[in-house]
Amino acid sequence: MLELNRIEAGYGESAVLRDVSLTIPKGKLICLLGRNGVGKSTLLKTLMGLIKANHGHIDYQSHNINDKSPTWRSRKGIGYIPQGREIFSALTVHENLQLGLEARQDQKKNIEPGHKVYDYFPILKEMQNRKGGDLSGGQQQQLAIARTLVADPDVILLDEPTEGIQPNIVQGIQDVIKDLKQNNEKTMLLVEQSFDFASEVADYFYVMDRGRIVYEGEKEELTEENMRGYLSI
Amino acid sequence: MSYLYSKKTLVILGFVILLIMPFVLAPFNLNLLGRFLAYAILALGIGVLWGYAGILSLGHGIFFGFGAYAMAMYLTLQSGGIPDFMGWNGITELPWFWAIFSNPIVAIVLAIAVPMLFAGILGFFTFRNRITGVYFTILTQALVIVVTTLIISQQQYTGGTNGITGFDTIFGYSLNSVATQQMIYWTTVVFLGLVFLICYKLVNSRFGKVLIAIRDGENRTRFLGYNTSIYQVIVYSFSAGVAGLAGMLFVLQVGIITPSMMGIVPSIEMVLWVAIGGRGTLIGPVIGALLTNGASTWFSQTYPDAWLFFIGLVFVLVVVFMPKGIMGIISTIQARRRAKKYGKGRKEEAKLYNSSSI
Amino acid sequence: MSSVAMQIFNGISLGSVLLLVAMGLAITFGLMRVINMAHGDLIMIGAYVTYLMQVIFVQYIPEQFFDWYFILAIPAAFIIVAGIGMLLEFTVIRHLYGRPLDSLLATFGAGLILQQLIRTIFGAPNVGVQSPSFLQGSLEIFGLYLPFSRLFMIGLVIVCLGGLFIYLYRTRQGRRVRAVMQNREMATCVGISSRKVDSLTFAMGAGFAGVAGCTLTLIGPIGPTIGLNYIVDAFMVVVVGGVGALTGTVIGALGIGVFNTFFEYWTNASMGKVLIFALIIAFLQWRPSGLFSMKTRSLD
Amino acid sequence: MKKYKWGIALFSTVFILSACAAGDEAADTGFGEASAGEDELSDSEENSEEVVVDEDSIPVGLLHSLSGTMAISETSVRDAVMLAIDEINEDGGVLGKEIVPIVEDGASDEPVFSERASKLLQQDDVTAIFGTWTSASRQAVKPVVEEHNGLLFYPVQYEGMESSPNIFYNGAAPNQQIVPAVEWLFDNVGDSFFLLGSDYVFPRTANQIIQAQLDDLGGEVVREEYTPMGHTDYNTIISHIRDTDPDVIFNTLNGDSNVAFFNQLADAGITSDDVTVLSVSVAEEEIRGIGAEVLEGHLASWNYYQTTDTPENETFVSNFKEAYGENRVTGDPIEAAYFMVYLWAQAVEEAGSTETDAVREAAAGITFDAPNGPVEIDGDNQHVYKTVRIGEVQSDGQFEEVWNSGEPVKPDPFLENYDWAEAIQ
Repeated sequence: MLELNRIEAGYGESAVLRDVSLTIPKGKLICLLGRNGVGKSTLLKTLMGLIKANHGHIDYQSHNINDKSPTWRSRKGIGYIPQGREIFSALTVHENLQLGLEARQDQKKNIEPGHKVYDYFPILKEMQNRKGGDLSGGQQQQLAIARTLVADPDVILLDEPTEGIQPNIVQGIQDVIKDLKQNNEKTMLLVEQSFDFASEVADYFYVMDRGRIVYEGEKEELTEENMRGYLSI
Repeated sequence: MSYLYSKKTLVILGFVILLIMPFVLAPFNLNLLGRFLAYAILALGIGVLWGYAGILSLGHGIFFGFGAYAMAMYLTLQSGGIPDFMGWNGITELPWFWAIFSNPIVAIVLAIAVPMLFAGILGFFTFRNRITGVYFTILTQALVIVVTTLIISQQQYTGGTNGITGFDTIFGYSLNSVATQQMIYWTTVVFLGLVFLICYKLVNSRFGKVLIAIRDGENRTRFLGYNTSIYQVIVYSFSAGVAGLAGMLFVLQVGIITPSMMGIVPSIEMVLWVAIGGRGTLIGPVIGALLTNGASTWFSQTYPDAWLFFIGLVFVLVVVFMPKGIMGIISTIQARRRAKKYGKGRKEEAKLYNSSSI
Repeated sequence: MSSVAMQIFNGISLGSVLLLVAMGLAITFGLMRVINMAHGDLIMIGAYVTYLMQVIFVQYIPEQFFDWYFILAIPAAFIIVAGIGMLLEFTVIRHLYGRPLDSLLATFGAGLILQQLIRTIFGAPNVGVQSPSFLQGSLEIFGLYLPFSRLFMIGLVIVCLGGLFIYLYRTRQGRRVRAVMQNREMATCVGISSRKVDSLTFAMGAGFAGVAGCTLTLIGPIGPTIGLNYIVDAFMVVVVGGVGALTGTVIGALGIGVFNTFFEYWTNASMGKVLIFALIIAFLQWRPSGLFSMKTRSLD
Repeated sequence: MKKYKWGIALFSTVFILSACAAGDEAADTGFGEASAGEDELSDSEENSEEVVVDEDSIPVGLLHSLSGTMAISETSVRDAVMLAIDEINEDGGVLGKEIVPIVEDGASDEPVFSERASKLLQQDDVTAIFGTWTSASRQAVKPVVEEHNGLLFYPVQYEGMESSPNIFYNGAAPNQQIVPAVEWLFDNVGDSFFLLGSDYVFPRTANQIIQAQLDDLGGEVVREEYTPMGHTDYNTIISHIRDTDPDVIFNTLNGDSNVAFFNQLADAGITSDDVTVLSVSVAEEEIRGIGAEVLEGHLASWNYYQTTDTPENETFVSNFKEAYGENRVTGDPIEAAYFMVYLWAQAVEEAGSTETDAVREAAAGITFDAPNGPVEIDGDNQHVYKTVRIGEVQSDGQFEEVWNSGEPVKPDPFLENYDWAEAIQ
């Protein structure tokens, strides 16, 4: 569904990603693993179009999308949940969710009160009229996920959704990801540090180091033993 | 053969051409060129401040004006008596801040020192408070309003909107004689050369490198342990002093200074000369000042209406599409030729040349 | 006592003029980080639209409807100038996001072109606009004379602010604007077209310049270069108020208006001007980012 | 390897130099060719380089701001000069030669004025310059005409206190505009004056004169206010006017500020019935920008109005409108610019030469029936005898004369004949 072919990308003159190829088949959950600063977030940004690829090509539903803007990509069904909970902190929770609808192709204008995201994250309904910035870190992450989900994307790019979040919320978020995979057959690319969770949900996985894919394999190959050289477990 | 084209040779050649101009041009045209050269000195000061330190001042008109007024005051007192506008305004005795300008040495020193001091003090507070970028630029505009309004409203001391004019002698020589004008012209050329040399030394020194570092990343430079505000104050003050010098030379050749030459619009135009010539270089401001003013004199006489459209368009195009100005175009052409000649690998080097510092 | 009250009114009325002039700038400079030196010239065009509307009415519309020209001129000025703003954004500004100082210089050039354009069409001399009859004269109340035109301006400012507030906080488009201004990258990632938002927002700022130009015909001269009379003042208002904060702009405008009026009352107009600008310079030393500052990446 | 860059740098230098020298070349190549038969009157793009001068023609310079802030006022004045030149040429020119105008743009910038004046005198060898408007631009040109012994004809009323052997002042001196107006107001309106002006030389000097004169008459100045150029908020001034309740506001604001002042005065509900405003810088042209309805009933002091009732004026107004359009208006500086060309032409005829000293000598005592009535050059100070007229603005934007001095008043730029003016001289 989404395919990277020999991508080179980075900030300004310096290339962060070198010769990265990666495939995300429809309906699968792909995990991207690697230590901090090896280029995982850059890869997601390149997929989203926030960073232009210098070489190589990105195909989405078999069409080259190298030159498409993030706006175009999100409207065509690529949902992006960035690291660091980049919600619109001066806007209310409700407004944040409404903004999620911008990417919908069916022009839906409002989120009905019984929307599924409220089942996932009931707290957001309670806090509807609060400023996004007033929420706790975990709640902001929930909001960021919910904002992407209301757009009903075909592919979801998740960048370390459980990083630095209180444990009780981490569980909730992981449940949502599992639910999306099992009951909704969403296509997902998940960047994870947590080996345990990755091995639980991933269909296929890639490991990055210094801007390159250094290991990839089926779920079964995702063992502590294999990963020892690449991850700090 | 190639040594002929080395930049030093060409700068010196240009300089020599300027020096022999009095033998080529008619007095009127020489005077015009001399005036542009005074502008070129001013542009050099702005070029260093903006192109190298990244500080955009839209208030250089007042420093230019300070220098011009200082020289004009000296010239007026040379002609003897108290200035006539003081007479009409009921002032019969020369105020002390006028009297000191009757000494030419004092006048010349003050013409440069006052702008430097003024910019130094203002810069000290402003940069220490981390007012940089756009805020600084807007603040300099407020400064222009304050100074010009004051000069206009204190006309008993300043001549108001009429400014100061009507001088006939300098150091006892008739100011309008051809010989004196030639001397003034040569003085201007020599000062242009000197200022160019000083700026060259400055931007290629360690000090200059720190300035560029500040321009490209102020916070980063500060974290490296540099007291960035001191650097900014010094370069701002230097640039103001250069403007004062330019103003002084300007008034000698034009014979008049009024507050309207120090206002918002002239101050912006000065910056645009630098933008057109090419910021981040030293040749650029000189060429920009000469070319813009030359073209302005030539075309605005012939086609006053079309000229404004044209110059407006040039400003837009240069700023938007050619941020490095004329010098940028030249380096691009060079880079292309080099790339053609040596293949792709030289592209990186060409980029480096773009930021070469003269 | 009554003279103090009168000066307070004068201050507020000057403040409302400043606010009208600065509101568009607060949008383009405050929200988009574009220093639009052509803002003054957009104001000038707004004034000429009003003049044109008057000419049309004098020629084609029965005399008893004459006063309506002004009512119609306000939306007309908004729309036409917004259109010009959009064009300016498309041709020039679009290339300058993230280069605020360059945007200043380029828009100065664009302003020159606009001035010359108007001069070519309407000629260099000032043109005259007659105030509609319902805005002539003044309201006498407790011994104070409050000119209808000034009351109208204060009212118009309130309406404009209200409109802007509703637009930003109660409409889908306004929500997009706020999202883009807050986090451009993320906004594009949720599917907002930042191009479209930039274009519309700039047009909006220009439109308010048009409205300001329209009302300025009530108080000042209308000529190709009037923009210069207002542009620096407008920048001061935005900077003092704090970039990106509309509340700050309102307080900044009223503050400058009232202080300026009192300074002028106590000294004279020239000294008043010197004092207010000196005060602004001093104030910025104390609060470099203005009264209210939004936590955003700063302009430098 | 950077030869390219430096080559272009060199090229640019050469370009500038050639730009500087362009004037010379054009003058050389143009010499000796036949003169152009008819000049385009209103052609603002008159190209000085294309003007052809030979033995059968007399070059004169026209130096006004055709661009910048002053273009508003100065283009009309330029038009009037061109009209006069055209008329004289149709009547056979001067000394049997055709007058060839060389138009230069002062660009509302004083250094440009001085530079252009140098160019006209040094390169084009003009015998006289008609031009300038503001005192600043006149003073910028003054040293130039004095140095090269040229002649400047200046068309605008000004603050006086000046007399250069190389300038002919055709506008009113203070005693031909301000002094009689104060006297008339004191006699007919009231004795308390509010002085309001723009913050520059003319208003400040004028107000000193008024102050001294009122001291002598026994009148009173209740307040003196100056506003910076481009000032647009007059509410505080209007508050002062209410507080001081004067009989007369003597208004020396310049062009643009008048619009704001009169509009806001009208909005404040103060009409000409409450307080009379007498202006000395508001002519027919300015009324169009301010709006006749807010000015109606207020006064002005000038030497000429479009409605001035002389046969010469009838012809002048109709010729002016014919040349430039039915909607154009004349006014005092426009009229002065028109008749000063005739004064110069007569002086040249009288002298039999265009040589400056001869023309200056011959000019003394020259008279002409100008649209405003008879005028005469005063040989003592090179100003002009003119009739003083006070007019009231009508609803159609024209003036109705309410008083005139009856005969041309002798110019007295230094107010030497007024005892009360001692301190100012």
